[in-house]
Amino acid sequence: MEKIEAIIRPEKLEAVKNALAEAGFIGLNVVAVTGRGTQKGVTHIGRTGEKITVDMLPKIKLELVVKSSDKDRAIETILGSARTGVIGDGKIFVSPVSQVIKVRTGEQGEEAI
Amino acid sequence: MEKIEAIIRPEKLEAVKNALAEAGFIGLNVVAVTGRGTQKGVTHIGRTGEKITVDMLPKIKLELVVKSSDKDRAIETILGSARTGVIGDGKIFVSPVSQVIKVRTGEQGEEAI
Amino acid sequence: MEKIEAIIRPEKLEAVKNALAEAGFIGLNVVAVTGRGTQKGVTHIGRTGEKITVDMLPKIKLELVVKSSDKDRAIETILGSARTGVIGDGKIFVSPVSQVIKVRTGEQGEEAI
Amino acid sequence: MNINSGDTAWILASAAMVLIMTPALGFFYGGMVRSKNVLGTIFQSFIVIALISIQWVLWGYSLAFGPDKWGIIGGLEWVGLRGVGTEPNADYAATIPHQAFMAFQMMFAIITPALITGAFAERMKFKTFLIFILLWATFVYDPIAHWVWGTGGWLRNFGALDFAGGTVVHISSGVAALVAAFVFKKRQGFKTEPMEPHNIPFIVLGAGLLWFGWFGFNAGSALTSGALAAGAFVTTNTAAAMGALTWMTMSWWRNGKPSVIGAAAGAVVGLVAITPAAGFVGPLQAIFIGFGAGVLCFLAVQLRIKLGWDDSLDVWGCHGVGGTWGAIATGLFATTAVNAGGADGLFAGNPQLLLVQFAAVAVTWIYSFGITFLLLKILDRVMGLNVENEAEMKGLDISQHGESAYQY
Amino acid sequence: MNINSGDTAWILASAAMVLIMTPALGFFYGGMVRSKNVLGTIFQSFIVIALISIQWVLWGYSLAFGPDKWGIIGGLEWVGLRGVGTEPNADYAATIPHQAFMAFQMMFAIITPALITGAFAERMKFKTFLIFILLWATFVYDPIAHWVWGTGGWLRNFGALDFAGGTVVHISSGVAALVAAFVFKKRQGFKTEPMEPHNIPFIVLGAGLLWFGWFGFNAGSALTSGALAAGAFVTTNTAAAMGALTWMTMSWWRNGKPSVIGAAAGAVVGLVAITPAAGFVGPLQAIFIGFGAGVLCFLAVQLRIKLGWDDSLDVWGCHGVGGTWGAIATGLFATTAVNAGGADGLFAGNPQLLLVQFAAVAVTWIYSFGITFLLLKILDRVMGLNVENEAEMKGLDISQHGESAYQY
Amino acid sequence: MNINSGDTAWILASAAMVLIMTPALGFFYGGMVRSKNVLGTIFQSFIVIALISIQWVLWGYSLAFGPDKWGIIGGLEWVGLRGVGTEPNADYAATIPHQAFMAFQMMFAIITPALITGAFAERMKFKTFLIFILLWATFVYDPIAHWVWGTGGWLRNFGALDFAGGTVVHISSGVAALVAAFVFKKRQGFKTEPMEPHNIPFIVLGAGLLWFGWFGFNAGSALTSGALAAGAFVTTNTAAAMGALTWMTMSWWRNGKPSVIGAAAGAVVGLVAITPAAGFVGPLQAIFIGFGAGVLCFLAVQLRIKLGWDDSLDVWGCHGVGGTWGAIATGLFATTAVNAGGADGLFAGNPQLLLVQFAAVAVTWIYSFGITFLLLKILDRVMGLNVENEAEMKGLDISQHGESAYQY
Ligand SMILES: Nc1ncnc2c1ncn2[C@@H]1O[C@H](COP(=O)(O)OP(=O)(O)O)[C@@H](O)[C@H]1O
Ligand SMILES: Nc1ncnc2c1ncn2[C@@H]1O[C@H](COP(=O)(O)OP(=O)(O)O)[C@@H](O)[C@H]1O
Ligand SMILES: Nc1ncnc2c1ncn2[C@@H]1O[C@H](COP(=O)(O)OP(=O)(O)O)[C@@H](O)[C@H]1O
Repeated sequence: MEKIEAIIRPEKLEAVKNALAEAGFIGLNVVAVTGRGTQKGVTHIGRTGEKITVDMLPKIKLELVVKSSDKDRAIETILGSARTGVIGDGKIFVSPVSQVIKVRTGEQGEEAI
Repeated sequence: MEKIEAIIRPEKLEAVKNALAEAGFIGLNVVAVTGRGTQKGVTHIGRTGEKITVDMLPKIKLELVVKSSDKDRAIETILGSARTGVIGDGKIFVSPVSQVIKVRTGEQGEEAI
Repeated sequence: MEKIEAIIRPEKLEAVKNALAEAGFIGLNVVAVTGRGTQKGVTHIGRTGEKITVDMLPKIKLELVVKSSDKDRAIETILGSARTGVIGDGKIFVSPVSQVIKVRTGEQGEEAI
Repeated sequence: MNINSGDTAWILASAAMVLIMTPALGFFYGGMVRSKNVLGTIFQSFIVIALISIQWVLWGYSLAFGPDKWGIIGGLEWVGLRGVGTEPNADYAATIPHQAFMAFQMMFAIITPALITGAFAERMKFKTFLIFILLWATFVYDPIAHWVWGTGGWLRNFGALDFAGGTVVHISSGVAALVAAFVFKKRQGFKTEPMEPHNIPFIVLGAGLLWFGWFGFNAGSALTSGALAAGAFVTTNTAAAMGALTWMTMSWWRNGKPSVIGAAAGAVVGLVAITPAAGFVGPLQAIFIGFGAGVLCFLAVQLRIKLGWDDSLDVWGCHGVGGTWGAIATGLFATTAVNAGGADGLFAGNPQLLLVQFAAVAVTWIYSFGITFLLLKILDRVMGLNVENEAEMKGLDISQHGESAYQY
Repeated sequence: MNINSGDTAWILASAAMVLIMTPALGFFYGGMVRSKNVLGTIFQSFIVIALISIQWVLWGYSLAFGPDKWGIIGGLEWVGLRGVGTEPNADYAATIPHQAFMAFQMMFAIITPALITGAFAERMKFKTFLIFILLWATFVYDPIAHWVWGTGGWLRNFGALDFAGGTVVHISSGVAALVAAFVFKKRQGFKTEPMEPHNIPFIVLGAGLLWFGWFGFNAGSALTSGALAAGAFVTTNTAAAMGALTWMTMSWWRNGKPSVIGAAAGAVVGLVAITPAAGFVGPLQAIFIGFGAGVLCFLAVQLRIKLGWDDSLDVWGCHGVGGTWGAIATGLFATTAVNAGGADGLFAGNPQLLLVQFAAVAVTWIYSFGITFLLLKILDRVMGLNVENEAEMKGLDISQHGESAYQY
Repeated sequence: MNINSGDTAWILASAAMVLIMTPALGFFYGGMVRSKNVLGTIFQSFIVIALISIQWVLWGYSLAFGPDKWGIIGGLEWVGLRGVGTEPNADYAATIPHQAFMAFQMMFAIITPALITGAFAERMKFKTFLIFILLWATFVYDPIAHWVWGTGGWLRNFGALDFAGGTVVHISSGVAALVAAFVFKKRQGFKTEPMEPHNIPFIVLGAGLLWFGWFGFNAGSALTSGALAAGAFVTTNTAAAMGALTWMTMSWWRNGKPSVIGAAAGAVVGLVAITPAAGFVGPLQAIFIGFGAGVLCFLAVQLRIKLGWDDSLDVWGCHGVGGTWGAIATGLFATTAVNAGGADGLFAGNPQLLLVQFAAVAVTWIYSFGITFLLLKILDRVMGLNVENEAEMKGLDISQHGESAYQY
């Protein structure tokens, strides 16, 4: 099983979530993060007028664990719905998961996803 | 060493934390996430009366890194304290960790946990 | 490729972020977490006077994915800028990442980091 | 009878100031609850304004201040404000339009039931709540207001002093809160889970606006704009200040740190305690009354916790105990040197008044306790008081109103 | 002419109370927008206070209340407040300093354009906004105020009744809001993305302070402190209460839960509707007016959504429709039994007044619609109305002001 | 002497309005600090209300307004308000109860030390704070108030004009703030870490309520309800408006965007600057005074930063500089055409007054600077001013009060 972590634009969350649901990926988690990348940040003006460049931008991290066989389809789905083509679109990271357990039933493995 | 990520109900956080502490697992992190699963969401009523079904519910993600030999005990502890038997109890994901370092001392490996 | 997760003190975030940038590590994510460790918590006084010991303290989790060859340098950079020597300095966890994709371009692998 | 423009200006301004106290109370209470219940809590105050405004116009004012029947209730002659015009009514206030007096009194009728909402915060069914408030206003507030303030009211004739509502407002609601603490199911997790205030700045905002509005409450109760109003203004402020300092000090001594919430609560209990006495005592007595309120109410809250009562936001400890102390302190400190229209208390050589005050307190306690108990028990049977467990867990905001207070 | 100290006290207090309504409106609106736009929204109210305060002193007051020219506009004789001193002006208010009357009227001139800001919330360019407000105040508000309230104003001479601004304040701004909904580009994601209120307690705070301030608005419009003020105070409160209960009930019946935002909005529309009638009707009529406002405005909002107009915060549905209903209700319910200086309406046997009110409403609709349309179209061409897409996405707070409301 | 009900109504309402300014200040300041210090900041304002209310009743009022001793201080004859009854005191206000005057003045005595709290925000030990405020009120505020306003006070006899507290309130506190910036250790991370406001809506809320309350402050200082009050009302509003527009424009020009915080601060400095002049000038002069305040205070803040002083929330730049400008502007613009009881300034042909005003400003600067310096140095030695580093890092809320403002 694989964990897919996708860093996306906050404004794309609805689209990605819906696309994933259509593709059959219901289970997922969302975390609000702030991220730094090639995209430049936002400039705030401080109380006393100084410019404060915030190099971090609000992003959404989507986490979902999928069967290894579903991995590529899930990635395709995310890419298809999250891309705008402008800097700041984000990244997808995939890493192995050795065990999955459903708390309610204690089921393990792919059943539990 | 293994990383255990447990998605649990927010109202179970105290119980799980205490159970883990009793079982000797002190170190851990908590992140507020919102999650989607088989559990259906909450219905909000918008300002102008439209129903807004929020398919995401607030959940807690607990992260702890443990020695591989402690893994099963930690999982048991979480299962024992987080389960209600009702849909929405959450998931546990286990994944490998290759290296752990304690920032304060620079210690590495199982010592550092 | 490796994922480095560093739990650090919130007040060290600026320093660590800047040190990483200087060392060439621009891309990263930041999540606000609360953590428990050997450090004792804060005591609140409740509305009606009861003492509430909060065993969780606010921490920052920094996540960055780096080329395997850069891993040690990144860890050194974090250790160098996050350490205070006092309990509560945090931990660094390293885990394997099997795949990285840049959403904007679809590039894969080390290119995509 | 001539309308005096200065008196009218002061009473209208006072009525507006008392109106703002009820939303202020909503924030005072709303800051104290968990964030999932903040709307439910603020709204219980807000909607009471609407509900009682209509009740008062339709029948409440008539029951409370209408032509007396046997000393215990006003008649229905003034239902729908029939005959309540802009000519002054000399029985109540000879220099202002009758409707100005009515409106000023309305604000008291509004805030009193709103005070109770702190007792069952975070758990009451909204539908039952609406009915309860209507019944309580009609069967508890209106009669007591009549007894104490209505022309011909028996406690008034009996000689009980209550300048701005120690018995009518604070004891009646504080005791009702105690009953609620007994009759309602406790909140899930009471005494085992932390239920800390989610927004303390809101508590301070509420306290600040309450302090502001209380000048209308107490100094407005002079019903004229002159010496009496000025005196009541000063005692009000002084007792509030002393209450805040006292509670802050108590919390410092007991818990090691001076509490912000404590000081806010202390100001409120100082205001509560001075309410019945405001126009009958001087500033130095007010210091003592504020001090007593700070000490007694602080201890009452501790006691309440020890006894395990779930009076969610300590309405009894603040209003019940503070109002009782204030009514008795009026019997101790009142002096005709301050207000010739009042009476002398114990320290001015008249122990009689103290007894009268005790009696008035006792009567208010018993009546409010009994009727509130009855009303709540009946409503529990008929409609249910507590929300379902699931709804309580989700919070009142979503479960009762379908709304969520904050989206960041 | 003698200054009456009581009348002056009431008008000054009222002016201060009306002033606080504009920041209150900022919170009422600011709570309704998404958190990235809260500063932009609150600020549009706040800065209007500053802008119009200066405009009014320099030329606005003169245009609205200065010596009449042909019934349609005040002359420039009072520019810079020349000749507007502290002596009473008997044409407007014989017992208070002329400057007190001017200041009281200023607060109306301030809040009216601020009301419109809800219509284009979350998307207007700040620079264009400033110009728009100045032009609108000068070319829409000042003339209409002159017609209805100025000595010699043609609608006033025509016999139209508007106690505290149903046409002048609410219809003029509500209709301007409708025009804005037509002329502005819709917000990105309108009808497809949720755009829910980010802080409902702020909405209630705003509504509470608006209710408080409205006593100054309506009861202050008596311009004396006596019977008329007291009567207006009571009708104001009653209509607000009934509006809140009605909208809450409508939302309960339609959506299954009693809405907190709905009750807050309901109070506001009750206040809007009673505004033109406050000094001409009694409390029971006020109940009916508040009820009508709750029903009609609730339905207007539903209609607006169905028609897909992006009036961001429903200014038209609340102020346009509520003000129209109030003006017409004045024609129905007004009675000289309440106010000998007013007129009898339909139910007091005078259908004539109703026609006059209809005419006044129609004229205000047409004039505000036309001029607002012109102004917005020109400004759109010259400076642009909507912020860029990117700026809208980031939110007004950062894009227009470089500030971010919350840092936790 | 007869009490005038209208005058009394206005002064009581004004006193209540000034009271609300101090919690408002708490929000204005509290919004500007980081979220870990919001309670500590709001509370420093809130508890000052309590502390000074008691100090004023016990000895403060007597020192400030009691029977004069050698022109420099009031005697102890009025300690505990002995002899301060409800009969008017013609020396101060012949038509209102003496206690009403006392209460109105109390509100000034409260807000003045509260203003200073912005200077050492985010770092002062609470215990030392309480002592400091008591000492400062007694040794700085009370004497200066006596000099300027007390019967027989030497600055008053000297001919200095200060309508509502330019020297007494704003210079005294603004200069004390400067001293604090020098004596306190700087905040950790000052100039290296961002310390941005955590809740800008709170800043606007505070500014809105301050604006509202300032009508009581300035127009109430007429001590009667008539021409003078109306005039002061208008100048107050006008200067506030112009201050807001000016600061907003300055920030726009310097930083590329119109700042919301800037407009809020601008309104406040406009109010500060008009305070001494409010009853002596007309509306057009008020525009100029507000404009000057906006420009000068904006520049003062820039200067303060360049010089690296840690006046946390710019109390000196706003109140010290604004108050100084206002006092001098009074010497420029005052005219007996507006207020026969005042004096003519430079532009009315009397350069003398300007010199007097300069002298009064200098005296106030020197006295406040010197005594505040002494007090702070002694307290630093005896109790310590700054909290420990660790406590500062955790924030005042937890370290000083054991409470945490928000739980979501
Ligand atoms: N090496 C990395 N490790 C973790 N997160 C990263 C990394 N690089 C980028 N990110 C995340 O991806 C987001 C978008 O990256 P950015 O470089 O701005 O856009 P793009 O991928 O389109 O060039 C960043 O804000 C950050 O949250
Ligand atoms: N495939 C998944 N990947 C990541 N998180 C998941 C996944 N499936 C479920 N979750 C998380 O677990 C929570 C509970 O899952 P749910 O299906 O509602 O309950 P249950 O496990 O009792 O059937 C979800 O809200 C979500 O946070
Ligand atoms: N086993 C663990 N798994 C996950 N996070 C941990 C673990 N141990 C510690 N942490 C995180 O590291 C933080 C610092 O740890 P702590 O033990 O207090 O300090 P130190 O490492 O200096 O002894 C904790 O607050 C927690 O967030």
